[in-house]
Amino acid sequence: MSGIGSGEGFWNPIVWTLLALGVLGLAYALWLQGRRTYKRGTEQEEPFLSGERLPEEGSHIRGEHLYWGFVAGLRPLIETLRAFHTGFIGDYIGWLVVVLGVAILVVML
Amino acid sequence: MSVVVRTIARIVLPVGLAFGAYVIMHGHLTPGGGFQGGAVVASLVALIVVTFGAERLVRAKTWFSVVEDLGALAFVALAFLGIGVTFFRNVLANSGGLFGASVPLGPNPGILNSAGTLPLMNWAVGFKVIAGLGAVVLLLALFGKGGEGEDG
Amino acid sequence: MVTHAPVLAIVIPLLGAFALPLWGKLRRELRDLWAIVVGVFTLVVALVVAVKVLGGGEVWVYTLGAASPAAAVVQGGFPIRIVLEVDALSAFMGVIALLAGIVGLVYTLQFLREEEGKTLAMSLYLLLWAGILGLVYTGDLFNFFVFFEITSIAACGLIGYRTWESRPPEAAFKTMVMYTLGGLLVLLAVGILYGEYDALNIAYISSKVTGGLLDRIALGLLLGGLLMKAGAVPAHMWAPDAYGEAPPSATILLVVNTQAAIYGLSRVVFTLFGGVLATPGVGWLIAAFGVLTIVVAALMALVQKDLGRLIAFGAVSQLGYMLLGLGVGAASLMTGAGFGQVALRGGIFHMINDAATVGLLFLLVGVVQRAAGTKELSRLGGLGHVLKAEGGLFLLGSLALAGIPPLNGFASKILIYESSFHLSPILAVLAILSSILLLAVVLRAFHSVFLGPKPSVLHVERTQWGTILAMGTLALVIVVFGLFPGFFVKHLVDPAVQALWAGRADYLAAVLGG
Amino acid sequence: MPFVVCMLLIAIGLFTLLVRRNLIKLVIGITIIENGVNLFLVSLGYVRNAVAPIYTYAPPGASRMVFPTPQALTLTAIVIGLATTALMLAFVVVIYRHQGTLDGGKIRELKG
Repeated sequence: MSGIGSGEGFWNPIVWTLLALGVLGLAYALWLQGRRTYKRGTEQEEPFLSGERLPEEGSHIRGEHLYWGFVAGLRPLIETLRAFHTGFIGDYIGWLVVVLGVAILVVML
Repeated sequence: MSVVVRTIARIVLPVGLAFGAYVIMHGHLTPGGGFQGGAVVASLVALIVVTFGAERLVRAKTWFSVVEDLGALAFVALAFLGIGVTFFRNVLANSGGLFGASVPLGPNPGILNSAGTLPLMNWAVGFKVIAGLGAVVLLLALFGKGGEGEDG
Repeated sequence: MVTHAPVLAIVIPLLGAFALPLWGKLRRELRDLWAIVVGVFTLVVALVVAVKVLGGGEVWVYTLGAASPAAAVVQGGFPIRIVLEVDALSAFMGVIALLAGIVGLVYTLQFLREEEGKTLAMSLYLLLWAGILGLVYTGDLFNFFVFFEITSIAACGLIGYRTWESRPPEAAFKTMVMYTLGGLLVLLAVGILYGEYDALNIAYISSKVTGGLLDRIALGLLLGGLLMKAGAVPAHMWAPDAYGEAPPSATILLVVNTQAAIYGLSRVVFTLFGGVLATPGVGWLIAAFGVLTIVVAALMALVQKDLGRLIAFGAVSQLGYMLLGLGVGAASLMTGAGFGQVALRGGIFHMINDAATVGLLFLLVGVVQRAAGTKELSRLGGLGHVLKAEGGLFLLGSLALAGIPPLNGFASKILIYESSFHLSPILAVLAILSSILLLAVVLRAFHSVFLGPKPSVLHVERTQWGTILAMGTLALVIVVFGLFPGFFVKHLVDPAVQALWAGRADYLAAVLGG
Repeated sequence: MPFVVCMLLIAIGLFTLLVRRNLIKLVIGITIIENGVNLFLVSLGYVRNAVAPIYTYAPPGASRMVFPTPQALTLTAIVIGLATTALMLAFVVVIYRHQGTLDGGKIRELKG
């Protein structure tokens, strides 16, 4: 009913969900075993960002800065891809012709 | 446009209209039909736009869209006539009454009162094309005041 | 009326589209009522088709204009009339079109404003719906081209009807140029096949096809045109433009329109040229374009600055998964390897999952744009303070898009991963990596839109029941399909897979007899 | 022979699409390709020394008629082509009003 067979794999979301809940419960139980050093009203409640105290008016890392390092690492590839999306209609048509050519070539072989 | 053009246009208009109607009406007998005749009539819209200016026809825009929708609806409704048997079934053909005349074998000049639902569909398509193409010509001529150029 | 269900499923929305402007001229309430009536009738009729074909396992042939709907063949075994032929795959596509069409219609009724050209948008929407249903139900090659063009015209009208803005007409023009070229390629292929076999019926041509030079050219042209419409990189560039700029109420149907092209691709490869030209090379071609689409679109989504375009690239990437499943299936069709069937199951199951997931995200983009007045990620933020339920739905859709268990996206993707691994491990690895990348992408979108300090300018309107109903339905589909994939695979997807994998003979026999 | 002309038309159209930047010329290029394809379709039904496929006007003794189905197909394709051309031209008009240019290289608000 729930699972799907895929040849050799096994996927049953109900089992998975129960397992996930079990693991979460286990983690919670382990967490409860820990020492309780949390105190209200102390410095522990202050928000920090990379070890710096947050400015008064608050601060928000905007979405475009997420994964900055990852994107920076891939920059050559991504810049190539962005340059490839020129937005010029002639290029769109050109790539359609390329796809058509590849398709016909493969079919002919 | 000059007087010469306007006079000629006045003469051409009824002739063109009659020719378009002929092409639509004889669609099931001769080459032609709803689209071709409609295109002939719609070219008269272009003639009016060129000769007398698009402003003369601004108010016709609403009528064009209504007629276009009605033509499409009539076409689908005619196709629905055959739903007792199959969709698009030509139930009127060879049935006697309106457009129900049978065509004799061998060369003959053709019988206008034949072919069942086909002439009616030709008229529906004809009106749709007249209105649709006319609206397109008009809107492209008006260049901005309208803006939408839908066509079926 | 049941005997005429396949044709009614096409004609009712068509009739609705033509009559809707007339009702709109009378009264707006009448127009909305008419749209609801048309939607309900289409739903009923197409459900009849789906139940009979998917449940009964038969191929439903309906001949237009014949003395009886089943009389497709005249003397000499030669079908001359236009035939609608609904096998399990067509019926499955019909179910997707129904789900998306109804949800989008409900959303449109509430969401669009009168001054935004609501009448025109609804009319074009119904026309597009009719076109998609026709495209998946037809059994005639030339009609396939006609419905291809009807969907193109309606889709581009929908994308670009907001002529008072600068970007939608540009997107619509570019899409229209591409669609027209693709349509012409299809028409040329149809002409070649007609010249060779003097027929337009898919089943008849398929029974005669020899695999000669002209057949090969025709297959190449069909592949080119349909891959373009299916959004395969590098001919995908119209897709982010179109999805990003179309009104959010219509994007869900545009996505289904693209999936209909993938349906056409599978019909061409598996049925039309099934026993002859569906070589591993063709399968590899489709699979390679699929993987390229997945990777490039996911990378491009990472750097988008506009929420609509970001989700649009995510949607294109999902199309790549379907192409990958289809390609792996086609590559193993001639060898008969068992994993091909699994791949098809994954690819076809992914279609309905993708329609729900991407559809939900696009509907939410509309809500966000209405609330914040912009789609630019740099100017969005903190909407979670106000739009709590929408934020939750966005997170749900995002996770399903990225294929996180136990949601529906994972259920279909795991089938694709496992089967493509058998064909070539590289395909599977690239697909899995891109899925992780997509998770990063959609979480970034969620972060930028819903988290952060509360924005100062916000136009939150009262909750509209229609939009909530539409989005809730899709969310329900995502969760239910995710939790009980076995049931849906067995009853919805497997008949469609069998129709492709082993159903060619049945498809031919349904028209030609014997 | 007509097939050579069709392919030539299609090639000219494609060349136009790839080389020209003006949007109107793009539409013209598409129309040329369309005409090539339509010519191809209609020439499929041509039969040498045959009469026009009008049942009632066929002269006595004529044994062969031109195949009418491709003509119907071509007509449908022409109608569809007309609709797409009109729609594209309408979009061109709107784009020109917004961006003040017809140069495809400059109409690139959607990129990246």
